[in-house]
Amino acid sequence: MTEKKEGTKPETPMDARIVSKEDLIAALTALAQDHTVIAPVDDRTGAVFAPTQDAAAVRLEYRNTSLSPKAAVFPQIETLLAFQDGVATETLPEPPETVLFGARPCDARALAMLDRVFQRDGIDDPYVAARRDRLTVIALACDEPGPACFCTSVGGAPDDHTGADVLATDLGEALLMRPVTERGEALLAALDGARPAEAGEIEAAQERSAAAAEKIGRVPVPSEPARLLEAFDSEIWAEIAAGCLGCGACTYACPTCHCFDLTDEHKRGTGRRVRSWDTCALPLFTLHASGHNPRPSTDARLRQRVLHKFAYGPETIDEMLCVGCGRCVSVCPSGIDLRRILARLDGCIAGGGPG
Amino acid sequence: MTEASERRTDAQGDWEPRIAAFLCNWCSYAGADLAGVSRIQYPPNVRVIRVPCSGRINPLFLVKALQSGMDGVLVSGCHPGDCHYISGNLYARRKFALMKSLLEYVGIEPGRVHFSWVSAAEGVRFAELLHTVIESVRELGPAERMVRRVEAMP
Amino acid sequence: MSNPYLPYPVRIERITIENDARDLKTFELSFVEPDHAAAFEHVPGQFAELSVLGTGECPIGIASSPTDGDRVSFTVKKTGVVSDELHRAREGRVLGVRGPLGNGFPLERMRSKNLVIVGGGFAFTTLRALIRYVLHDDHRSDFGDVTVVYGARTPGELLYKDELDAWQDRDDLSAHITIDAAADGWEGHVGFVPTVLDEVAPSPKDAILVVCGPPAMVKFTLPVAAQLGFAPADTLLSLEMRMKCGIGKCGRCNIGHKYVCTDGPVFTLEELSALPAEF
Amino acid sequence: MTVQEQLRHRAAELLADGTIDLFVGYAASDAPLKAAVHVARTAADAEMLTWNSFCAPNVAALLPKLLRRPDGAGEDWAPQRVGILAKGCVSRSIVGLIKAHQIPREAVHVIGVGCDGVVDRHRAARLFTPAAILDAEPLDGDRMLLRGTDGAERTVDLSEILLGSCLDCQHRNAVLADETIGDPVPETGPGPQEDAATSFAARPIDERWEAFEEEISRCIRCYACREACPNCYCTECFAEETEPHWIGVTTDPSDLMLFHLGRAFHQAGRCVDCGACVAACPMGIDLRLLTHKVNRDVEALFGGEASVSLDIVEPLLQFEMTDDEGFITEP
Repeated sequence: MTEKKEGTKPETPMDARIVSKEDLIAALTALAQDHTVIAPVDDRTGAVFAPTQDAAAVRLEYRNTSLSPKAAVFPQIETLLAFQDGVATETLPEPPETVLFGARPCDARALAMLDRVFQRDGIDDPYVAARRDRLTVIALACDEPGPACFCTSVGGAPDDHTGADVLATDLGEALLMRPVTERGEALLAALDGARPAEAGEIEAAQERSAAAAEKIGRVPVPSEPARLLEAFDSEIWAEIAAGCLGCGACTYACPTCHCFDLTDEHKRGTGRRVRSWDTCALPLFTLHASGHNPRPSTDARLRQRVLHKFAYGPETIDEMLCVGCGRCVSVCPSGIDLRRILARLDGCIAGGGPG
Repeated sequence: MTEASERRTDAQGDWEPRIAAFLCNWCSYAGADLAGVSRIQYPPNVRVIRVPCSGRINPLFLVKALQSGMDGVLVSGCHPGDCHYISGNLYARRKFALMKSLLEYVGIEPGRVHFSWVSAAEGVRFAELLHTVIESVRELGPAERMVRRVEAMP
Repeated sequence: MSNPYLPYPVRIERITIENDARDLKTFELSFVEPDHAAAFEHVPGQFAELSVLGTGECPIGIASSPTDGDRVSFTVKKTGVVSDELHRAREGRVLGVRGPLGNGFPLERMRSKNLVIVGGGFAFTTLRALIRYVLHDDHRSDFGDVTVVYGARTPGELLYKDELDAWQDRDDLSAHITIDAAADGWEGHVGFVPTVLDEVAPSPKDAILVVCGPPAMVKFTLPVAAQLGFAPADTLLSLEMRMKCGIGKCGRCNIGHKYVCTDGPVFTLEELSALPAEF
Repeated sequence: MTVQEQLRHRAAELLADGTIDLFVGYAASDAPLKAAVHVARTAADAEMLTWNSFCAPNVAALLPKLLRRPDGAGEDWAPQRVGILAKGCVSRSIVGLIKAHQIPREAVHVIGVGCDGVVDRHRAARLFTPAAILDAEPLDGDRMLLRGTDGAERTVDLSEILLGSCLDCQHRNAVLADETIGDPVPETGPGPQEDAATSFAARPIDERWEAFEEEISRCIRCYACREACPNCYCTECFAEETEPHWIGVTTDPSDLMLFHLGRAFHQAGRCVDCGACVAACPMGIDLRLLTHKVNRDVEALFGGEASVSLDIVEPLLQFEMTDDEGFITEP
């Protein structure tokens, strides 16, 4: 992952390129020869990130996918260890060089957050790292935000390039592609048909993103995350979580949720240790063998999810673990809306402490 | 614990079906026993799981057996009216009818999943039933559907 | 960098049944690769993920002291899938150990202090590691007076009975062993741990209090400790949480922004009172 | 007064006069095509209650959690009194929960309401793919105006975007109610849509298997379908049991199928076809493909519908000596 960190942001106006949509499709097709290309393609839920060979099927105009592309680095299921006759061996992934094309800036930013989560405290998760090291992210700036978007309230923007190697903006007939890292620069340099962008085109891209930002609703986000703990014992959690059914849809859809389970499987001397996504929304997550559960109610579990993002994230990785993609709002079967929760918390704290 | 099973073969290396048979203690298991002590020949392809009553059989046992790589499943209990617990098999009959239909609906070959009634006195019927079941599974070949494919996982 | 998910292979050298109910066993393990013994450099109070390959892992406090040599011991209660399988294991079987994990007891802070060690039930394991460490000839002179209060429901449920007997005979340790209700042949204390602690009334002066036990015991011990004058900053607790990774990634053992697996399991009462009461 | 006004008024009254401690219904959502499950405890909360064609969740799913006797509750423990807004399917779920002894009849005060069906947001979203729906505005005459993120506007008939179960619904009014609001809506026969289970069953077996595998492989194991279902009140689900370990944790299709076959089968004779699982699924899986089939079989083999009356014993809790034997293998 060293290459990633050393990558600097080149002076964008110098290096920005214009690629026609036709050339883009050709370029993705060429990339797919020796790369895995993960891109948004049509799905009954709108669009979904999937490995694709067919560059023509890639959607530029999609809204947020039902699931984030986090699986590119942190798949729902992966084998960590293989067992044979009582001996464990590591099964580190050796993925091909992979291009994640078309991630929205919020999703790209989430990948940067996951980097920090999985490299915390000097303990590097080698499985996530192996995928991340071989991943090039081409983010696609937003011009039409979705109905649940609130990235601008949590430090993001429709043209944020955090976590991306290249930031692309759809200009209609063509895309403006700006390198963000050396890896991105190298990818662009090899792009057939690209020409240097003109100042007017860069301006046009900025205008589009600015217009998109205008459309995104603002949500009050805690400026002093530590103060959220003042509301820890508040009764508002019971009210907020009253309709919560206790499923894990929000956490699995979330681009920054990263909790996991480790489970063994075996049959006649061979077996494996599997890592799978897990969710703080289910009671089993924290249930002790003794029967004691430190988070015995949906109130406590929903509180954990919200505070993990907005109070604990700033302590552990120095930023809120939310990119404002709005997926949790979109997928929640009982209509729980994180934006309303934040507004509620804001009122609670502003109103002189726990309500 | 439930990878695709290695395929059972006979001495010639030909595939032989493996059947999980859930038999109630009072009738069908006794029927199988009778077949044994009467020296009635039946093929060795079956793994018998004795249960107290066909009513004890959670229909998911069948699905689980298929997932674990069994090529076919047989459930057998007392004839209707003869249940040791009066009505266990009658409740079970409703459940089995639904599960059988559901499995076929989703595409599990009907010849893999069998339900029948065998009494303690029906050693011959048990042996014949097994022949029927094994032949119907043999015709279908090794199970593929529903079998867990760990090797297919990343 | 080594893979933090890959356990060291260890062999079961000795299994000791610890209690009458036979659901507590101590497993003494040797490292299959000698290098690993050196790499497994631990302090009392740390824990490890103990693996039965193919069945799973569970976090268990290390019951042996680093002064015990190259072998490492774990006392495990039979409570779930993994511990059931462990209890079925025989000597000679190879298991996996991942660790050491967690912070362990703050030995630097504890040095030259008097120690009051309070434990209950089968949570006594890491306290035993601490006591063995402190009593070791190389370390005993580093610490002041050592008082131990340890209780279990019945005499048969007390862990490490031979050691408890030996401690009673030492003059550099004051051990108070108690059971919940009177039992035939028992001549020691009868009563709950907090009550006995109150009776023993160790001085808080220059002392560190270490508490580890079931939630109810901890709950009733802390007021007694406060009454005796132990400051929250000098009161250490070792916590238990459901864990999976043990390295601060899997996200289930947090109390507020602290992870019990990496920031703990040992916390001062002062630290804990600054965190949400969610444990 | 509109139905919504009556609802707010009655809920507030019931809360005020102490008939109930809380009222379970729906509130407006900021997200398009959705309503929020809403629990009102005060008159102010009751003012937020809403009733429209986005009220897809089956709010009866909350009842077992609200009314379950807590561990260690004493002799004098009494459940709180819960008011609930019940469209036809919700009222059937309440009947089912009462019969399964999951909730006491006297603890619920049911306000019945006639229902014209609720929107399937996935179905609606497909009309705008790959753009998303920004907002929706109900129009007169069972029509709705949808606006997309791409600026497109589209007026649709409700029947184009309703849940499949609503199209087939035969109990649009509450089957159990302490009072009703609004006028009863006419009960309709089988809906305009082709019976999904029958058409699926008509496909060749290999095709069915492929379609089933493809459908189920979408599952991410979030258990939204389970949690959204009033019938899934078990405190420990077979999906998470470790002894025996029914299902591996993976997304291997067989693990997913085992869960979904088990879930559908556990609904046998109990599913009221409310569509809440379909509405809940973030991946748009057509879960009704399974439950509807089981419902059809129960109906055909044993007769009757689940939970339409407190007096009828659920079909899987009874038997006839003459039950169908057509599936039995004869040697």
